[in-house]
Parts: sequence; structure tokens; C-alpha cells
Amino acid sequence: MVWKTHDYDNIPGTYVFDGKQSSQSYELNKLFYSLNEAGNREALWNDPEAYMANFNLSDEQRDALRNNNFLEVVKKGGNIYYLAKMAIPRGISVQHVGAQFQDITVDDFRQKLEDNAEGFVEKLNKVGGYWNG
Amino acid sequence: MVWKTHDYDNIPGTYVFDGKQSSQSYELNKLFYSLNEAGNREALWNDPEAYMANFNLSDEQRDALRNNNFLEVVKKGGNIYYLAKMAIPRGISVQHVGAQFQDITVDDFRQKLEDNAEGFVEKLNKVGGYWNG
Amino acid sequence: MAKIIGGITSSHIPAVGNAITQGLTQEPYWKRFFDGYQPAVKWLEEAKPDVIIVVYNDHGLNFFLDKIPTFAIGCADKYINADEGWGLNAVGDFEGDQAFSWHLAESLVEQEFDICTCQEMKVDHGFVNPMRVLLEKEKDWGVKVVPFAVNTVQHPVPSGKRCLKIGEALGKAIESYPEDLRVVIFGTGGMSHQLQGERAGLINVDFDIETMESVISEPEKFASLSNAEIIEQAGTEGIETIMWLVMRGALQPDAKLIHKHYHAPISNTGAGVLVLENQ
Amino acid sequence: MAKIIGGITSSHIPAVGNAITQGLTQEPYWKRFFDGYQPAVKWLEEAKPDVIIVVYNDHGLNFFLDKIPTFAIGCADKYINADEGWGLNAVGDFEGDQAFSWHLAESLVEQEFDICTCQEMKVDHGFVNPMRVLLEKEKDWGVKVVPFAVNTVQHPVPSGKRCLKIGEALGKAIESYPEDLRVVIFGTGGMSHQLQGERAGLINVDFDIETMESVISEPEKFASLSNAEIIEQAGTEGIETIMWLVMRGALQPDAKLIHKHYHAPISNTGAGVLVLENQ
Ligand SMILES: [Fe+3]
Ligand SMILES: [Fe+3]
Repeated sequence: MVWKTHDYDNIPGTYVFDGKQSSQSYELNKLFYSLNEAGNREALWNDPEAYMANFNLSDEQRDALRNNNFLEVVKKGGNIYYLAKMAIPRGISVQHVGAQFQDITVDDFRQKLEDNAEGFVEKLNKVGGYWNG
Repeated sequence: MVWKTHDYDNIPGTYVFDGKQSSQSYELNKLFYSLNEAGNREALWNDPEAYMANFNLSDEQRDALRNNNFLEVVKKGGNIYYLAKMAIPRGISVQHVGAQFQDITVDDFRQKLEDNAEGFVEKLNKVGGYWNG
Repeated sequence: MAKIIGGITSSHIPAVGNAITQGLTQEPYWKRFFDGYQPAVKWLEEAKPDVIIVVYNDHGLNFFLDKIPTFAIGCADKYINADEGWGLNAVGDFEGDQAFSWHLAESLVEQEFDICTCQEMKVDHGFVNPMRVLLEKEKDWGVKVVPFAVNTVQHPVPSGKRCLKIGEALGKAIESYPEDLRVVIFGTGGMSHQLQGERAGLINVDFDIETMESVISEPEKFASLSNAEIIEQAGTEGIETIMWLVMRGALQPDAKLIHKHYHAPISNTGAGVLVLENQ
Repeated sequence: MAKIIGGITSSHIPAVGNAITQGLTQEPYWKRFFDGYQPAVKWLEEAKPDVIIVVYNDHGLNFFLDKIPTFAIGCADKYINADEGWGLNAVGDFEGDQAFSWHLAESLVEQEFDICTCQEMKVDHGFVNPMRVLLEKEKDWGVKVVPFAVNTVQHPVPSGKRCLKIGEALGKAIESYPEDLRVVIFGTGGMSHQLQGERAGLINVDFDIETMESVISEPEKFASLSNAEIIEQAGTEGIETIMWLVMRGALQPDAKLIHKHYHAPISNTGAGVLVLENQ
């Protein structure tokens, strides 16, 4: 077993969901996938420990779920789209999750998004031809 | 909806399992596929009508199953590998099915296979290099 | 013969579905984003497609990690938008065209693309939201659909180059179908966004604009980037933008630009709209 | 670096599994068929592979018609031989090599093959019977495996040409893996047989021999046939023989023939065995 390295391995703060990640977290993502069904979401909320016991999770994965430690979940191979199936129905939006990854408030996270997009209309005007109301 | 024709459409006695065949028989093959599970095989044997009612079959498909009319099953889009899941566990081998397609006995069907292979050792010797004991 | 009228690109952000459901499209946050779709909505109305092929990625509804096909095509007579655990209200079913789908599958396999055929296929927000925004409907879509799923979730993900090529093959497949169908193709997903890791919240306006300009007139340029380069620039989820190349490949190289629109951020994402029309 | 030692072709007839289970291999009906495998069994023992890649088709165990991928590769650490409704006794589990499988998947996608990755994969008689005949075991196989499934059941099925090409790509993928693995590839299925319709019982010895000779020294020739031509000559289920081309493509063009064996009929089928060794 030799895991090859990839050209995307060293992008800071970025965990590309590939075979290595996915294979270590298959059961974890299976748990998330099961939450497509409303009944399973309820079962998880009613008794998280019992529900987690249906899946072959590592102790670390279980802890990360218990503590809503989303960064740990992602590092352990939880896929963000799958993780969302656990977070969103509890009122934890993807932006909440994003904020938690960086240990900032949701408002700060939203501001960051705005800042990152700052000046986009001017940029569009410079290229020309874009709709602008 | 225009089904295109294919270069394999007119081979005599041959029903190529393609999209057209498969799409008309999706539920039928789903029934067969369910027979991968021993419990389902038992359920089908114990009460064929009740079991068939779990699937959205046409009257003709249901009739073909009731009568073990395998040729009709294949013409209606039943896949032979899937059909085998219903036949084999009842002791109806693929050779029995093959014989039934042609309305001959199993012995005759086996003889036909032997006849079709007749003289293969001589042919191998002619080409040369084949293992021969 | 079937004819490709044109193509549209669109993000497929989940929040967009909720904004429509909750009637927020004219609220300050959403107004510019939705208003910029109107020329596309109008063009599509006039294009009167018989079939829309929606290129999208599944986010863990129809496909689980037990089986992830690189490219998958719907071959069913009906596609259902089921609960995907994201609190989105399911919309009405979509009608398929089996004979057309199977023709596309056969032609693609003949052209050496190794697709997965799906006779049962649930469609998630990636498919549904572009339909809702661009047709402004919740049911009775008045058009048949072919879902065309690209794996952008679990790497290895196909390269942009491969997406452009399968788009070209899809174009040939469509135009070799004997029925007089009017076909429009949606390329959905993207643009820049990253939902995961400490880099979450990334938006790259410059890269998005460059990508849009490239997709319009020089798709080979965007297609020449490696997936690592796209991820670095557009974020892990921004890789979805490669799906635009499937649509682009199916159109004529000199397809005419009808409309372009960009807004950011919307939810976590840079969102671009293109309408391209075959000559 | 990983090295391809050679490849073996074999039918994967269900009855073969039963004959082994029931201890019939030396009965008159079976004796010539099984005896002709012995040089292959011996070669394989001496080849001491670390991994065997088994190219086979699923017959409705792991894949249902909701999702039929053209090519699928196992990426699991374990593969289970489950009940497939054919009255076959399940044998012991097979051990996988995830890192190697994922490397193959990545390399194939990079080489523009659109495979489906499977992290859970039940293997049926198509996979199991060649393992049983060639390793003469029921469990503790002493070797890791990679199941490589080709759709030969529901058309559109890939062309022989495409199978040969993905074989070539698979060869490159294997030989670019950094670990010193010894790899053997099984190409299974075929040869001529038709199980369905009034033409059931077809066996075409001439075509089978031609195919074997072509696969040995001139695979492009067999690969140039259309699927309709192969079906016409070898029967609807005889189309499985295209899978031999995946194995052949992965080997050197001048791979050395070690053994060839043919017997017919066995069950409903013309059955061929080839052992080819890389130089
Ligand atoms: Fe998406
Ligand atoms: Fe087979």
C-alpha cells in the first residue's frame, strides 16, 4: 500500500476529497448519506450514540461528530456535501460550518465573502458586455 | 420517441439486450434481481401472485412468468442472466431454458451443443500448439 | 434531425432554491442575481426546446461512494427530485425521453466515451435549481429532460479537456438523432467557491471572469488547466465549473453570445450566467 | 515499480464452480477441460503475483440496471462473493489493495478513460470462477485482487477496440505505480455461447480458434470487429470475449505465449485458456 502524492496536496486549508480521503471515511460518509431520509435524521437526533453505532466509525470520527468538530470531520475524510446533510437540517448552514473551520463568526465569514468579491462590478465593466441591470 | 435500429436487430433467434429491450422490462428485471436474496426467492415460491404484485409488470409479463414461458420473457425484455435467478434455484438450468426456447428436450439441446463443437480437436491440431493431454 | 439551439450556464447553489421558494428573489441580497437571469429566461422561452440536457453533478443523492461514475446519463422516463437532507422542498417530477437518451448513450459509447447509463435517477439541487431559475416553474416543466451527471465530487475527476471532448461527442450524438427535436443544454455548477477547510469562503472574481470569457470564445484555454490549477484558483467546489465545458463542447465553436451575467458572492459562490446560441 | 508478469484468459462458466465444489473435475465430462488448465495453474504459481487484476463482467449482482457503468474498478479493501441466485456456494472474501486501485483509477481518468470507482463491490461467478480454477483455492487466496468490471450485459457495450485501448492504459497505469508489485491480469468470459432466444446453444469453434490466435499475436484484428459481428459469430453472450482484449492491451505486444487450451462444449460454451508472459 503506497499512496501516491498529488499536485493538489499542498494547497493551504484545503482537503481534496480523493481516494485516500474517501477510503478512510467510507463509513462516516455512509452515515451522512443515510441522512437523505427524514426518518434517519430523526433517529440520529433522538439518540446520536445509538445511531453512530450502526456504522463502523473510528473513535476519532465519533468524537468529531459528538463535538460538531467539522474541521476534524473534513480532515478525517468527511465530504463537505455529505457533512451538510447532518448540519443543515439542524439549522447549521454551510456558512456556519465555513465560519467554524476558521474559528470566526458567521457574520465575519459573510463579510469575508463580500470582501473577496469586492469590486466585481468594476471588473465586469472593464471587460465589458456584462449585464448590469 | 424514435427508437433507432441497430446492426444486430436481424440476427435470427436473437434478442440483443439493449436500451429498448431493457427499458420496457425494467420492473421485470428488478423482480429477477431481487431474487439474489434467498428470502425473496422463498417469498416468490410461496406466493407468486403476491410477489409479482410488488413490481409494476404488464399483464403479458405476468402471464409469461406464470407459464414459465421463457421465450416470451426474453422477447419482452427479460435479461437471460437475470431470468436465470428465477430458473436455476428451482432446478431449471440454463440448458433447460435453452431447450424450452426451441421446444426440444434438454438431451436434444445438449446434443446440439456437442454437434456444434464436433471436430474441435482436429481443428486445434490443424492450427497447432494447443494443449491436448 | 435533432438540432442544438444553444446552451446556458448557471450555478446551481442550493440557497437559490430556497430564495425562490420563500419569494425572496426581489430582496436586496438576491435582486441583482435573479434579475440578471431574465434575459436567459426570455431567450429560453423563445428557444422553445423539446428537450433540455442538464449537465450537473450529484451531491450524494443518486450516487453514493460505493459507485461513482465519471459520466452518467439518465435513460428513464421520469426523474424524481427527492429529499437530499439539505432542507430543500422537492419539486415536481421531470419527464424523460428514453429513446433519445439511449441514442445518446449508444453514440457516446461508439465515440469511445465510457458512460454509465441510469434507468433510475434521482436528481438533486444541482439539476433542479437551474431548471427552477431558468424556467421559473415548480412543475409542469413543459419540456423533457436528460440528466447528464459528471463526477466533480470525488477525485479523480475528469479533466476540463475530457469534459470539452465529451461535449463535442454529445453534440454529434444529438445532431445524429432522426427526430426533429429542439435541444438546449445547460452547463451547471461553479463558479469559484470552497465550502471546506480553513480556506472556505474563497471567491476569485478575476478567475471567474477569465473563465467566462474563455468559455465563450476560447474554451480550449480553460480546458487546458489541470484540476489542481482550477482548485487552487477556484476552490475545491469551484472545480464544478468544468461542467460548463461539456455544454460548450456540444455547441458550435462560433456560437453567438446572447447574454452574460456575473454576480458575487451569492451564498458562498461566484455565480455566472452565459447564453450561447448556435448559428 | 510494479511489473506486469503476464496474463491469463479463461471462461467463467457458472457450472465450473459447481464442478469444483462437487469434486467432478476428473469426471469424463470435465476432465479434459480441467486438465488443460494445469499448465496455467503451474505458471501462475511460479509467477507469484502480489496482485491479480480480474477483468470480468457482473451478471446482476453488484450492478443492477439502474446504474450500468461501461468500466468499473474496485477500490475496496475487501470484496465479497455474495449469493447471486444461481445456486452457487459463496467462497471466502478477497482482499483488495486500495492505494493501488486508486492509483489505477487516477491514471485511467488522466488517460481519458471514464471509469466508475467502486468502494463496495460484490463479485459474482464472473470473477470468482477464474480465481477458483486458476488458484485451486476456496479461501486464503494468498494474493490481493482488483476487480475490473466491463459492461457486456446491456448494450451499448464498449467495442473491442475500446477494450484494447483501456487495456493499454491499464498497462501504463500499473507500470507507473511506485511499489514493487508483481501483477498478473485475468481476462475472463466467453468464448462463443448464446443462452437466449431460439439460437441458444450456438458454439462456433472456428471463430473461437480465430479469436484465440488473434488475441495471441494480432489483437487489433479481433478488436476491429463490431459488436454486431461478434454477436453474430459468437452469440449474444459470446460478446464477453472482448474482455480478453483488456488483458491483452495491458501486456507487451510481443508477450510470449506459454500455453493455449481450448475445449467445447463445456456447459453451453466454447472455453479457451491462454497464458501470455511479458518479456
Ligand atoms: Fe454543486
Ligand atoms: Fe459470463
